[in-house]
Amino acid sequence: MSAFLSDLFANFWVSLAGKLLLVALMIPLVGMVIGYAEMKLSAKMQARVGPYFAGGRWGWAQLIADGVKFFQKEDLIPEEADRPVFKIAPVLVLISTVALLVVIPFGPGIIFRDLSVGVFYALAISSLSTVGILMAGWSSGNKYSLMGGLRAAGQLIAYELPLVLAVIGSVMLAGTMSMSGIVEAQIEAGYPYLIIQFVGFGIFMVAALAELSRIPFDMPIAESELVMGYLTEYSGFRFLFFFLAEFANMFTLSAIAVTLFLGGYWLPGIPEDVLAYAGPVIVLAKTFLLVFAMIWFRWTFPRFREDQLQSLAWKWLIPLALANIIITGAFKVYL
Amino acid sequence: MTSSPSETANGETEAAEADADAAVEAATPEPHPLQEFADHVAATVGGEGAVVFDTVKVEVDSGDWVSALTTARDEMGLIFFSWLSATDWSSEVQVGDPYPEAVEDRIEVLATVGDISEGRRVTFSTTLGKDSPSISSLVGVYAGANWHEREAHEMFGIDFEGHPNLAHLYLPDAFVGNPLRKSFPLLTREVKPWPGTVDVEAMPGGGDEEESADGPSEENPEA
Amino acid sequence: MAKGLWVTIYTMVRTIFRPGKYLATVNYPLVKETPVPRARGVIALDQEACTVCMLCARNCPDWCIYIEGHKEEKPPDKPGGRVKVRNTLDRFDIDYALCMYCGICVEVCPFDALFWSPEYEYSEVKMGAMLHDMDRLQDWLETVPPDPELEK
Amino acid sequence: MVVDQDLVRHLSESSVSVELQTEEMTLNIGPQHPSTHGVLRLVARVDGERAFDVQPVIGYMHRGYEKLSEVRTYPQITTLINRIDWVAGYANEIPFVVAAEKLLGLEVPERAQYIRLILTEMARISSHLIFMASYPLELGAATPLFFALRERERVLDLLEGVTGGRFHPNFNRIGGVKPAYGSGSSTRKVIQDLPAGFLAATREAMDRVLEAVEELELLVADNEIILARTKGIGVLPADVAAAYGVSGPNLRASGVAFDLRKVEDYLPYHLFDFEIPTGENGDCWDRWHVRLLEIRQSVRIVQQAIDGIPSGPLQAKVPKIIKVPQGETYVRAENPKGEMGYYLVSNGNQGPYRLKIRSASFSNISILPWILEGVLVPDIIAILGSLDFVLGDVDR
Repeated sequence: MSAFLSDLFANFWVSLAGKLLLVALMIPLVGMVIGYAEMKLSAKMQARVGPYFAGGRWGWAQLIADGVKFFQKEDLIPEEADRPVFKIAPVLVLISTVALLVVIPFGPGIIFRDLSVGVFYALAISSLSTVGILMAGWSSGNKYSLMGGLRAAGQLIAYELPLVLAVIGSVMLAGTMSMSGIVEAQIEAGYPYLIIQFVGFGIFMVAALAELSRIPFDMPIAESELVMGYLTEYSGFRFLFFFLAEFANMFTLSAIAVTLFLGGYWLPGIPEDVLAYAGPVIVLAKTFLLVFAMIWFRWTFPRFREDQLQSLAWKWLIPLALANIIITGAFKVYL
Repeated sequence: MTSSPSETANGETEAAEADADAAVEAATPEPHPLQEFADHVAATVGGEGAVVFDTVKVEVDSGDWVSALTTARDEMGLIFFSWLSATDWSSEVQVGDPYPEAVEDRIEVLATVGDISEGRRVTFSTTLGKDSPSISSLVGVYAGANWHEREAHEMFGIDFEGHPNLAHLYLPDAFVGNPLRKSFPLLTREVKPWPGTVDVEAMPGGGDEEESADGPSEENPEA
Repeated sequence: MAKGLWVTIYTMVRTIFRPGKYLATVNYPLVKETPVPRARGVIALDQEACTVCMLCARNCPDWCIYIEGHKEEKPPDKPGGRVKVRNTLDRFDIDYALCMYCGICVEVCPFDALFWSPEYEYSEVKMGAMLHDMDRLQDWLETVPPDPELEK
Repeated sequence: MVVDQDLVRHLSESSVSVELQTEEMTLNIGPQHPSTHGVLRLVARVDGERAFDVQPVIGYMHRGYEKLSEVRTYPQITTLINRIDWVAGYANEIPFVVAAEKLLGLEVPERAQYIRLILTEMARISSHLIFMASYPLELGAATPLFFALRERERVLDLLEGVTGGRFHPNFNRIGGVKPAYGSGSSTRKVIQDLPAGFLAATREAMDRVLEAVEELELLVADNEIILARTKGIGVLPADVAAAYGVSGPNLRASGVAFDLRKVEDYLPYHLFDFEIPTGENGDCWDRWHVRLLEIRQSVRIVQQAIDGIPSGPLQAKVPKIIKVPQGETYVRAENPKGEMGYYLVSNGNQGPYRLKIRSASFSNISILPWILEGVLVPDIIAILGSLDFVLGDVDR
């Protein structure tokens, strides 16, 4: 039986289908868990109850109910919209999230695809979502959406650079661009790279928040200024795609940060044979810790102004990231 | 159609009125502490000053309107622009109660300005004719007069000469009429009959006192 | 920034662990707050006390009370006594879609026929259903609370 | 060789423009927009993110209260006017009843004066708490909203306990405060004094308000992003503010220590000890901060008033049907939003002949075309929010 199973999964197409199914299931699942956590935690931070009705206890089914509601809604497309672009944009945003999940190692050997240029791939794909946002803003035929889209474009340019520069430190230390290779290098070194790459980690998290356009960098949405920015004209399941993508993207970007800086599936003191099973749990725990921080920031901070964001990126984060690379290089040479 | 507060036709309220009158007589002081200030303002801007119920009111000629307020701003330190509006004095009233005695038909333009240190304030007033009233704009003196003059323009039909943009402020552009003129009927009270018209009978227990409390005499002639 | 982060996390922790003390909201349809006795929720009518004097309808700023009545002769209590004439209520409607909840009708009522009840859950899907007739208003009478004690 | 002449000409004529040619865009902010607090509409002509001309359009909520007042009796009008600035409904009633009392020459009993004062200050606290709630929200911070609303709820509960209404108390009567329940009654006359436990509950609520204000200070005043968004934004000099009739906390933020509570005598404020907080630069930050400090001063006034509240009647002797004698007067009061006043012309009847309502927000937002010239779109929202207006107070 097990021989049959392993034979079956040795088949390229079967294993591909299985992996696709898993990834496709993981995105809504993760999105819902984080969405629920955000609702509930933000409520507690504000001395509120949060969702409590759907599902009977603690409102656990709130997001399922929301999802059903979104699918029931009419799919509105504005008359002035650029229809094909308008339709593709949410899909593109969601796809970039799905594609990101592929290179995250959840344990020794538990990875959908171990690319040798995993980091490079992850960074390239993560900026795809911003392209989707730009498309959404541009095609909506709404001035608020347009401004939101343009802000997103400005943010993409400003924050893609620190994001890339921030991870270079870890890549230099590990000497590989493979995601699992970086984790293994951290295991070998015996410490997570956070210890020497704390600057890189900080920059990465700030840039990731900007990439996600979450408060304090949610200028593309900025509901008090631009109504809902690029989301203004979206409704129904297309809106749901953006909604899910935001939460799933929080997860994937946090998982990348965990891989690059927090030692991935590794925890000190746990023997390697246990890691094979406990790996996914450790990755999830670390990731949700970072996700919690993102939620925490969101419900505490106001938002920047677009020009302040730009000056933060260009005047502070990029020079800091460059300095970090130089110092890391020096560290690497003299070690 | 007159439709709400109005005097009661019957004489049962006389006692109540007498009460009110007595209270008024007892409490109106003769020499007011603000009278001196009112006279001072009136002398400076050229007009007549009076203190009516703790309000310093200075009447000026409509031709001196802008110059009087400029003087008030520059020489009296009254730099705070509180409000500008008007009163339509009319003997013929479409809604509400008319003035009991005959009044001269006129539009009284009022503007209150004050200082921002001691709390002195003066209400300037001037009189305009009822037909196509027109007066110089105060926008050059107090920038805040802009919106108030637009409001007075649409509500009373006063033309403010020299106003940069005398467009409607509240009402749609196509609106015809000046709602705060006493000749303008109030539609909401025209289209619906007053539910208080129905009358069963004078009450057995309450006597006549309650009847005197009801509203317009025209609609309720029995009361 | 750090102090703000402290405030939110502190609130979160205390709300999670002591919701009874620190929760600011309630699960509305499941848990309800009791309105204060003076709350102006809905007007209740005591049909027995009403003498169709029209005072409330005439004092209403919105004209949202509609009253109709007729005279009714009551046989004398004792044989040979005077025939009593009593005003009987045929219609007493309050249009809550129009009502401003000012309470003037309750205040002017000389016969204690109108009362405020703090009841608030009577929203309707259709605007016309907000017109409560005299029987509905009579039903509200049960919800009228006793008056609160006064501060000395 | 065949040369495409068209292509050559096209290439020779084309040039790379160094100056970026941008197109102006008209952005319609409102009447339905999350941060215009109702139905204010701003027609902003923007070039990218910078607005060079912003014109407010008002009147979507014009209810014509000045006209409606002419067909109503004095007791009926208090119902209307507490809907002008609905976040501080109670405070709107005061100048009106004081104006009528002035014409009638009535002396209001001391206890009624104290009750009016306590409730007015509580209305001020609740109004300022709404500002504390909504302003950070406009800058993107959602959490202060709930902290402020939680305390406002406490204050409103107390207001409701006394008056029966949360937003629209309708509690003032000419000559005092609402005297009795079923006042014409011969059978069941209930005096509407303060409910038992009110003073103790208020004392506790005031302490809680102070705590919440501290929390808000930590959340907002300690945040560098808020400071970056508000310091030096929307600077309003005092002389411009005065010329436009900008009053209240907005004027005080510009450094003018002018408070009608100190100079007018509509309520016995002279009996209490309080300060007038002022700002330094007149920017958005000062407008936020002045209101925060004003909450503390209002709490101080309430605490003193609770300690010193006298006993006695709630209403002066007034006839049952109030006819206000002929005359005219202007009474103004320091409302949470600024100077609120009524110019009352009476013709000796049950209703006024003319009632001019001077509302604070109307003048406060008339400054918008001046102050919003050349600012960025996010700053439009920051400045708009800092002026703290209510559309009911603008349009009346």
